[in-house]
Amino acid sequence: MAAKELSDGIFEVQKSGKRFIGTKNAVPGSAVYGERLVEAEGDEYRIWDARRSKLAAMVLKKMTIPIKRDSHVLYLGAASGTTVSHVSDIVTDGLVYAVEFSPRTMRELIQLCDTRPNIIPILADANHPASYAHIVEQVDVVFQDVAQPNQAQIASVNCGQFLKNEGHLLLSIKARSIDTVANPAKVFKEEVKKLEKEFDTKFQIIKKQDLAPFHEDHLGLIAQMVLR
Amino acid sequence: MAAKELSDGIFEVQKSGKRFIGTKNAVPGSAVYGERLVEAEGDEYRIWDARRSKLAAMVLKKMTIPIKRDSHVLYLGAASGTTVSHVSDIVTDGLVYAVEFSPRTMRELIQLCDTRPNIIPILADANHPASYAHIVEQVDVVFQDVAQPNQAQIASVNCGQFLKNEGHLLLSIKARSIDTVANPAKVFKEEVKKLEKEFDTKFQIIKKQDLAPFHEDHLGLIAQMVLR
Amino acid sequence: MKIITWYGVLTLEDNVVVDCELFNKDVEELAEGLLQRNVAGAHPPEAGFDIRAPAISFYFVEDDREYDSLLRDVSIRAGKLRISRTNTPDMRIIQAVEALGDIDDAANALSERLSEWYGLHFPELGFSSEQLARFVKEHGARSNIPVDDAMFEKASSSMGAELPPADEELVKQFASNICDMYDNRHSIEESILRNMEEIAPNLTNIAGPLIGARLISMTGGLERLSQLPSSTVQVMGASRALFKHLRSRAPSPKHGLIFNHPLIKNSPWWQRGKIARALAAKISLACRTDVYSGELSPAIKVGLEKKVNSIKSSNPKPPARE
Amino acid sequence: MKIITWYGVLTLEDNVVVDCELFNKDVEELAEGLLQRNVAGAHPPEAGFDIRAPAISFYFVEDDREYDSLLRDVSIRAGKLRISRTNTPDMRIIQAVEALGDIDDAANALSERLSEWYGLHFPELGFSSEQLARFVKEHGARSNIPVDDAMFEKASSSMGAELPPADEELVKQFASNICDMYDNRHSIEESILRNMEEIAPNLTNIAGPLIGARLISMTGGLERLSQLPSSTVQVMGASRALFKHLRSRAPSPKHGLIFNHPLIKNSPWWQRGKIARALAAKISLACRTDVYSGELSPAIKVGLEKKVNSIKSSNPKPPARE
Repeated sequence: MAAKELSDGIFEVQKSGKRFIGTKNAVPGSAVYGERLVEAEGDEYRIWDARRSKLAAMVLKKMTIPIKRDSHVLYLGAASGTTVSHVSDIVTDGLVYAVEFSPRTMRELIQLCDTRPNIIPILADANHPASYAHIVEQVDVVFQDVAQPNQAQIASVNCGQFLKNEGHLLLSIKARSIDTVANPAKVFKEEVKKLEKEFDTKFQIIKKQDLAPFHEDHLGLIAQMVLR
Repeated sequence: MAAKELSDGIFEVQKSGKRFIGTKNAVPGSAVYGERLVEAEGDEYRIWDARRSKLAAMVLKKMTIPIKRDSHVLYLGAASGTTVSHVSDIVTDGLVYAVEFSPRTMRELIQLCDTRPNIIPILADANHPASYAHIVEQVDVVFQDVAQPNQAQIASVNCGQFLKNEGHLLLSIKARSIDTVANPAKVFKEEVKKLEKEFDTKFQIIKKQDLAPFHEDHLGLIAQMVLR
Repeated sequence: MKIITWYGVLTLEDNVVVDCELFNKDVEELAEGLLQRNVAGAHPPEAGFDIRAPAISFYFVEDDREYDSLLRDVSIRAGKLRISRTNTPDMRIIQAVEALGDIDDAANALSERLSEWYGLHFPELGFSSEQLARFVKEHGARSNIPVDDAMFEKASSSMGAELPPADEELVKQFASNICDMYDNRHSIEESILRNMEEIAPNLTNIAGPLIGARLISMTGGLERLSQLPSSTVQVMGASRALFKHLRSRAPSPKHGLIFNHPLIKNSPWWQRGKIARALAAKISLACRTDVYSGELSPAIKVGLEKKVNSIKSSNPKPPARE
Repeated sequence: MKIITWYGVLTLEDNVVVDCELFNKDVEELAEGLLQRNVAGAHPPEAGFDIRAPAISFYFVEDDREYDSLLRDVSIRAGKLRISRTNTPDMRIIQAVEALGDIDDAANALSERLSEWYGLHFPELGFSSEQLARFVKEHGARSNIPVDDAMFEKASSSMGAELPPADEELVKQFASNICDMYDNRHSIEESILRNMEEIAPNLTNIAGPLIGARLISMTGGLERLSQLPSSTVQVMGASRALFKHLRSRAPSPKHGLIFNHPLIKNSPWWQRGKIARALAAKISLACRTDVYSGELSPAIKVGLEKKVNSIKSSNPKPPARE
C-alpha cells in the first residue's frame, strides 16, 4: 500500500490493484459520510469519490488544486460537508469558512464542525456577502459549488469582498442551474466570458475542464484574481 | 348524446364534445375493469380505451374489424379479460374461446366469465393447440395478442387447427417480444413475410397498421386465411 | 466611519482603524450578537478589509490561534441557535404532510401485496386497500367468515387454495400492520387540520388543509409560499409536465397540485384551466393575508365563489371542435 | 381412429364419425375430465375437425344453445379446479418473500421520514432504521430520556426545536407503527426459513433461505427454476444490467441476486465472477435435487466449498493492470 502526494494534502492511494484519491484523515478512525478508510504507510486516508465531489473530480481531471496546507478558504455551497471535510483534512494549518443557505443542510454541517477544529459554519445566502462580512476575513482561495442561475456573479461579488489579491477561485459551474434547456457548452462559454469581462473583478483563467463522466454538464474552472 | 355503429357491435359515442369508441354493455350497470359507462339513446356503452386494448387501437386506426354479431372467436392471450369483455359485448349471438397461459391472470378472467354467458375460459399455452383441441371448435375469427418471440408461428398453428376456410386472423405483433434490440419496422416485415410464406397455412394480408401512439412498437394486422 | 465585526465595532479614519469598541468575550453573547446585533450607523466591512488584524491589535484575542478557535466556537453556537429557532410550526406541518404521503405510498404497496397474498386463498373477495386489510385482520381464513356476513356465500364457493394456520397468522399480522398505518394516517391528518387552521386559516379555508399543507411543504414554508406569483402556485406539483414543457416545448401545464381541489376536479374539463387560474390567485391572496394579519377573512372565499360562478355561467358548453 | 373431445370419445372411419362413447353429462365430472382424462389410443382432433356437430348428432346435447352453455359451465369449473390446485407451497413462499421486499421498502421510506421528522427535535441522535424507531417509540421527546441513557448528554445540549405534546404523540405512534413492521418482517422471515427447509432443503442449504426464496419468486416456482440453465440463474435479478447489455452492448452482467450471497460478498472483486459461476451451477443442481428427490444431499455443499477453495487458491492476487 503506497500513498503519493499530488498536491498539498491530496494523495493517490493504491489498494488491491486499484487507485484512489484521498486525504489524510484529521480525525483518524471515523468516516464522515460513509466513505472508506484505508491505511497506507502508517497513516489513515479517507477515500474521496469524484462522483460525489466536484473538487475530487477536478483532481482526477488533472487540474492543479491551489489549496495549501495553511490556506484560508471560503467555501460557498458547503451542503452537508462531504467535500468540506476533505478540504478540512487538507488545510491542517488553515481554516475553512463554510457557507450554506439551507438550515436543514446546515444542521448536518454543524455536526461535522463539532468534530473538526478548522471549520467555521455560516448559515447565509452566498448572494449577499455583506451579510457575513463581519465574520469572514480575507482568504487565499474561494471555492464555489452552488446551484443557482447567477453563478459567475456570485463568484465575482464574493471574490471582490473576500479574496486576497492574486488569490485563487475554484469554481464548479452547473449548466442546468443556469439554463435547463440550453446547450451546456454554450452556457459554459457565456459564464466564463462574464467572469472575464462583465464584473469589477477581473480573473485570469488558469484551467477549465468538463467534469464528465463524474458530473454531467458541469465545468470545473480554476482562475486567479488579477484585479478588483 | 349519439351513438354510431362502426361495425357489428362497435360504436362511436359522443360525450361532452369528445368522441369515444365503445361497446354496448352486455351486463348493464357494471364496469369490468374500471372503464367509464355512458348512456346514449337509451343504451349503456362501455368506453373502450385504445391505450389499453390493441383491438380498440385497430378500430381507431380505421381497420375494419371482421367480427360479427354471431362470430365464434378464438382469442389467444386473453390476459385478465379487458379486451375479451368488449369482444363478448360484440358477439351477442356468438362465443369467445379465451386462452390464457398464466394461472394468476386466469383467476381474474374466470371471475369475468362468471358474469358473462358467452366466454369459454381455457388455461393453456397457445404454443400447443393440441392441448385445447378437445374443447375449441372451428371458429370464424382468431384474435391473437401474445408477448412471445414466435408470434407468427403461434398464429399459423392455431389458424391451421381452428380457423374456418376464409376465416379471419386479427394479429397484434409486439416487436420487443420478438427482438429487444432490433428495429421494429424490420421485425414487422420479417414476421409478415413468415405469415405469408413460411408455414403450411397461407394468408392474404388485408391491412397492416402501426398502432402508435396507442401502443409503441406494435403492428396491427388483419388477414384472411386462403389455404391450410 | 464605523464598521461592525463579530467581535466589536471599529472606527475607521482614512481607512485606518483608530478605535475599537470590543464586545463581551463570551461565546453565548457573541453568538446571540451574530444573529441579531444591529449597531446604529455601523456598516459591514468593505471589500478587501482585513477583519482579523484589529482583533489582535486591540487585544480582543491574544493570537491567531485564539482568534480561530473563538470564532469557531461562536459560529457553531450561532448556527445551533438559528437552527433551533428556524423550526417553526411550518416545519412540523411539512414533516407531517410528507409523512402522510409516505404512509399513503407504503399502505398502497402493502395493500396490493396483501391482495395478492390473500388472493391465493380468497380471490373472489374483491376488496382492496383499507377495506381488505380490516377484513383480513378480522376474519383471517375464509372458514372463519360468519354465515351472516355478506361474503359468506362467495367464501363457501371460492376457488382459492387452503390457508394453513401458520400462514393465516402471518397474513393477519400483516393486515393488522396495514390497519395501524391507516389509523396512523388518520391521526396525522387530524393534526394537520388543527395546525393548519391555526397557522394558516385563510389558506386552509381556500385550498383545504391538505392541499394547503402540501403547497407549504413544496415551497418550504408559508412565508415563501406567500411570496410566489400565483402563476407558479397554479403549476406547483406539476413538475414533470413543467419539465417536459421546458425541454420539448410541449404545452405548458395547466394545473398541478391544486388540480385535486374539488372546485377543479368536479368541473367539466373546459372550465378547469380558468378555475385553476382563479383558485391560484385566491390562494396567493390567502397566504399573504395569513402572513400579514393571521386573521380569517371570509371575503376571500366569497370572492372565489363569485369568480367561479361567473366562469361557469359564461362557459356552459364545451368549445366547438374542428 | 379414436379422437377425444370434452364430451366423449369419437370413432372415425374415413374421416366420418361412426361412433361416440359419451361421457357422463355431469359438470363436475366433465370438468375433472378436462384436467386429467387420458384415453388409451385416442388423439386430439386433427386440424379442421368440427367437434361441435357430433355432440348434437349423438344427442349429448339437444342444440347449439345447450352445447354453448354446458361447455361454458364445464370450462369455468375446470379453470377453478386448476387454479385451486396450482396454489402449491411455492406460491405461498413467493407471496411471503415478496411481502418481505415490500415491507423493507416501506419500512425504509417511513424510517427516513421519521429521521427527518424527529430530526427537527433531536438532530444529534444519529440513529436510523429500526434503532431509531425503537428509540422514539420508547422515549418520545428528548426530555424523557433517562440520565443513565447513553444519549442523555447529546439530548441535553441538542440544537433541536421543542416537540409539543400533540406532536410527540403523533411521532411516537408513527415510530411504533414502524416497529411493528420490523416485527412483522421478522415473523415472515422465520416462516420463509421453515417453509424453504421443507420444500427446497438443498436450495436452502446452498443459496440460503432468502436468496433461494427470491430465486423461486423470480421464476414463478421451484420447478421452473430447476429447469433454467445455471448461466441464467447467475444473472437473475440483474435485469437492469442485463437490459443495458442487450441494448448498448455494455459488458454482460456478472452476477445478479446471488451477488448478495456471503460467499461472493466476502470475496475480493477479482474472484467474484468465478465464484458466482460455481455457485450458480450448484444452485441449479440443488434445485433439480429438490424437485426430483426432495432429500437433503450434503454432497452438493461439500462440492461447492471445494470448488470455491480451489478458485481462491488459484487466484490469490488481483490481476495486473495495464
